[in-house]
Amino acid sequence: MTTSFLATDNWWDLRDLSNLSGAILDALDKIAPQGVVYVAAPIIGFIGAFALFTLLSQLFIGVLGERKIIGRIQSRYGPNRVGPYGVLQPIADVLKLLTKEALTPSTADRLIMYSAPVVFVMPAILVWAVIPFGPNMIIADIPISLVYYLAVTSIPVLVTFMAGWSQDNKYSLFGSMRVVAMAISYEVPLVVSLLAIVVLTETLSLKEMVLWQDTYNIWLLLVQPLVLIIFFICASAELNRTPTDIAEAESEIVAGYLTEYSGMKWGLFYGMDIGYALAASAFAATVFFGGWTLFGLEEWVPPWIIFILKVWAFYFLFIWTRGTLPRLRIDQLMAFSWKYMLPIALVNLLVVCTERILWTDAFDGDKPFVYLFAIVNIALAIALVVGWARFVGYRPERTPSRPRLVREAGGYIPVSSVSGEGR
Amino acid sequence: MEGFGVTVAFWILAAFTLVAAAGVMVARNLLHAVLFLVLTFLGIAGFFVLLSAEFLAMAQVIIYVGAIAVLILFAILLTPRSGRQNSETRFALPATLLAICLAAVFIFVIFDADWSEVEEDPSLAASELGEALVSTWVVPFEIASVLLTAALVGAIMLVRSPEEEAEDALA
Amino acid sequence: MSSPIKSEPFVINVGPQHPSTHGVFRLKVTVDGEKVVDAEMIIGYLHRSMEKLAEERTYTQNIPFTDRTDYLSSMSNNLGYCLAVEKLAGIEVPERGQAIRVIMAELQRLASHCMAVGAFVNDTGAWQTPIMWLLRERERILDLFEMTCGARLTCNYMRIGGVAFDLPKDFVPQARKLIRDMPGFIDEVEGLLSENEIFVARSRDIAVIPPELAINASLTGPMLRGSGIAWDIRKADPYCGYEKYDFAIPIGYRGDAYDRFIVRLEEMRQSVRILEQALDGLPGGPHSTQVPLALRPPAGEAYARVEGPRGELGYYVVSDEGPSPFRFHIRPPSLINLSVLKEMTVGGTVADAIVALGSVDIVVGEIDR
Amino acid sequence: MSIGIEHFLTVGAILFAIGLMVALSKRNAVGVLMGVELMLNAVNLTLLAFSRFSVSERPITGQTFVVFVLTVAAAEAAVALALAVSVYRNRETVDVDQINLLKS
Repeated sequence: MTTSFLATDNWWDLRDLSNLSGAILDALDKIAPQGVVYVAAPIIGFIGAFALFTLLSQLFIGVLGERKIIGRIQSRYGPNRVGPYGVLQPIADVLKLLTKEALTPSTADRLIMYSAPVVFVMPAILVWAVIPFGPNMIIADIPISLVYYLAVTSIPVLVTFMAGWSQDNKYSLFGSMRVVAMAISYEVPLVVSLLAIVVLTETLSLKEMVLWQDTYNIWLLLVQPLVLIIFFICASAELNRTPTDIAEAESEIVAGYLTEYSGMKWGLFYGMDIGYALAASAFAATVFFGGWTLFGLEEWVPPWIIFILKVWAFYFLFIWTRGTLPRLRIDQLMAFSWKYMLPIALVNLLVVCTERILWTDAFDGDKPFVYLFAIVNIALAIALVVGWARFVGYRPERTPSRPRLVREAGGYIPVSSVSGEGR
Repeated sequence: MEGFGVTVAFWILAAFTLVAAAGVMVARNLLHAVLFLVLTFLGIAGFFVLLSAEFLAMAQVIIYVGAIAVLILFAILLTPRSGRQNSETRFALPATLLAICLAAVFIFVIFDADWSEVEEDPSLAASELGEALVSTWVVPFEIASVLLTAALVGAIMLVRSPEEEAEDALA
Repeated sequence: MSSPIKSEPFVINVGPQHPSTHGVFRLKVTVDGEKVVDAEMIIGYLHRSMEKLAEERTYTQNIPFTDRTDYLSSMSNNLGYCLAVEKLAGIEVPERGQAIRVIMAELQRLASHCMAVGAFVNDTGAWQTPIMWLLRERERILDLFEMTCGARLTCNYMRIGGVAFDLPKDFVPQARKLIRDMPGFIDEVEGLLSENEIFVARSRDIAVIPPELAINASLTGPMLRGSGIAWDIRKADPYCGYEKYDFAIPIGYRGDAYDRFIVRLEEMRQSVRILEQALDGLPGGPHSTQVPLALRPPAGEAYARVEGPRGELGYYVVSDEGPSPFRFHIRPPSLINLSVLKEMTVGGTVADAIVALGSVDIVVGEIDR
Repeated sequence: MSIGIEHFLTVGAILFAIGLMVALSKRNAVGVLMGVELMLNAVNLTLLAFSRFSVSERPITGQTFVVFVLTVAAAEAAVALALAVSVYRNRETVDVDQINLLKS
């Protein structure tokens, strides 16, 4: 390992929790029959990654934090009645959902409708297997974890379709048709843009990417700003977060594919939506924000705490856009994916490939060239985004954003007429 | 392949995949059949992992579960409700017989042949696959990309409605 | 080869229970994919027979009914009804009463436009933030109403011959504070939305009403002005001394949903201007003339119209010298503005239909009465 | 008990047979397509089994073939589904028994 990580191998060194789990597993191996360890290891990993981090984050950052922050954005208090500062609100919500009757329409396809929320939970848990919380804190350190992430996060699309179709409700069917069309469109620029990262770092492993960023002392956010933007937009589209939440567009199709769900069946969808958003944040924190490293600070502060804070910070972006932006229409979203993001991602990929070849062949992989590439890529990102927007921008007949003013009541005043007061 | 884990995993996967594949045959509702098909794809991906082709397993999930299954579902939704049952034509019985005969022949051949096996895992990394694709197999690779483009264009041309064609002719 | 078959027509009921119908209104949309091919309005879920009920009550007792037609602009409704009865009975309103009426009507316009803009932006999918901001300011206006007459929504403040009570002592300073903050606040909303690329993409060129259609469908209010027609009852047929105030009529360019949005925002600015002038020139004297409780206007008919927040709000009263109106009719602007909904929605997508509906700014209580 | 190449090939053979059965007997064009997809998957499994177990200089070849099969499967699915939609639009059916314009 190339990192200068200082954690010792002592089980009590909480800077690396894998020491603790390793100690537990070693002890178990001695006393328990053979094979138990194989069962125990994923369970410990699950408890560590999912139960301790994801569930708590989901409840207190995803549910409470999101509602609090959106409350602040909307100049109101968030939940503040249950417990001090409302911290027990998520638990009250869960209790309420559990005691609520889960209605099923009589014409629904019961098997699919009941299994959809359950199947929806599974990928949300599976994603966390490859997220590196620390140098050794990965449940499954597989060499192709980036592809694994993409594969696992493509399953929910199918589940939302199952959910929407099974209810025999027109709103749900509409919602799931939209999800399917949109998710396929957004998968393409997402994969193409992430390919640029893979070309640059020459690895498919998330852990190796963190180590790459640590080696070159720069976050990929700076080397590949365009990819971060595309990733963020595509992730919001696949997660149905607000600028792109056409699948559950409340003002149009009531709740989209969740219309007939109630009680904890709905609660699973809601909770796991947050789980996926957290997973996307974790992925972004790993790939773009240096994962568990923080320029040497990880030697003193437990790296998993740094990582979790980064995840929450990125999750804030999701909350922020949700509280600010209106929703796009489906044809606009599709056009945005195919006409804007895909060409930009392709150009970016081309440039990164060129840089990579130059770097390997002409510059012998020298470290300072990464900084040169960073400058070039930031300039390229700005130029591409601005230039492309100018080139194929959404240009309706541009009328001013202030109305004309007239003094006297009268008939129709054509736009060309100069009688208006105008500003 | 030795080992308790591998053996158990194989039998579980085999049962899972084949039952799901049989589900595609027997499901009465076309949408249920598609969901069984997805389970089959996932089982196959599990086999790929077992055969130490992790990259292809993930590609299988992305392409089959994430794209092809979704595409099939979309096509079903575009056709009417009446076309959503998964019934058989009058060829059902001959087809079944043919399939059973074929499977019997295959299995006989498989167990009769003397396979030369390597025991150690060749453990191929994803980068080796990439290198093979752009060195030895670069011509088929390019042809495949042309095929994909052709399929893309063809699919778009096929589903265009006459109104859209008229609009494009005007434009 | 037979002619190509379209995909199945798909009928979606938007409403009567739907998040964006602003009440119990039903829109039966026939869609082909995402495209709307037909739209049918079904109204009457909130019918309370107000016009008939009013024939059984005295003229003064009818004022609370007018609160409950358009519950988002009760002051304007009060005003329209009182003007009609005053016209019928030939009653003069003192200067102060008229000024207070103008202040209240303009505050009501501000409050109603806050709601209209907020709900419209909510329909485009902004997750509650703009409406929360706008409701915050609306609360302050409603506080002023509560301070004056004790009610926030259904004010029942105007009386035949003036207003029910004089303004409370600290109304004027509070109102001045409000109108001092208001322009900055409108700028804030404008900064959030007017140049927002997504909002513009969602509302520009959506639900366009050409000027001919707007006139032929007898649209009024921001809907008409959004299509570029300079028409405002306050200018065309002044009442309550509106001719004394200096203000302008904002008109749009193309008649799309975005134009209606900017026209509403600009109307809020103009209302602030009128409020400033009205508060500065608030005359003394009585706030109301004495009118007999059992008013029996001479036989005849009267139609009075005011520029409500949604358009021309007309009240038609016929008297047969009895203590209650012989015939009582309301011209609700929402209903008539809604009549072009089909023209606005057909050809667009479902999402556009919702935006079109939001840009009409309907109040179902007024449509069904 | 050890798992050898026979086991994987057997699973592949049975899967192929089921796929063939589905493809030959289904009335719905989309059902036929699903059968073809099953067969392609069976072939993929077989190819990978050979790639893993055979004695070869270049074991990667099997994986390469799988990549091509995946590509062809994607292209085939796109075109076949477009055909199904197009046939439905023109003939109002996706029943393969009734798509018989060429029959005299």
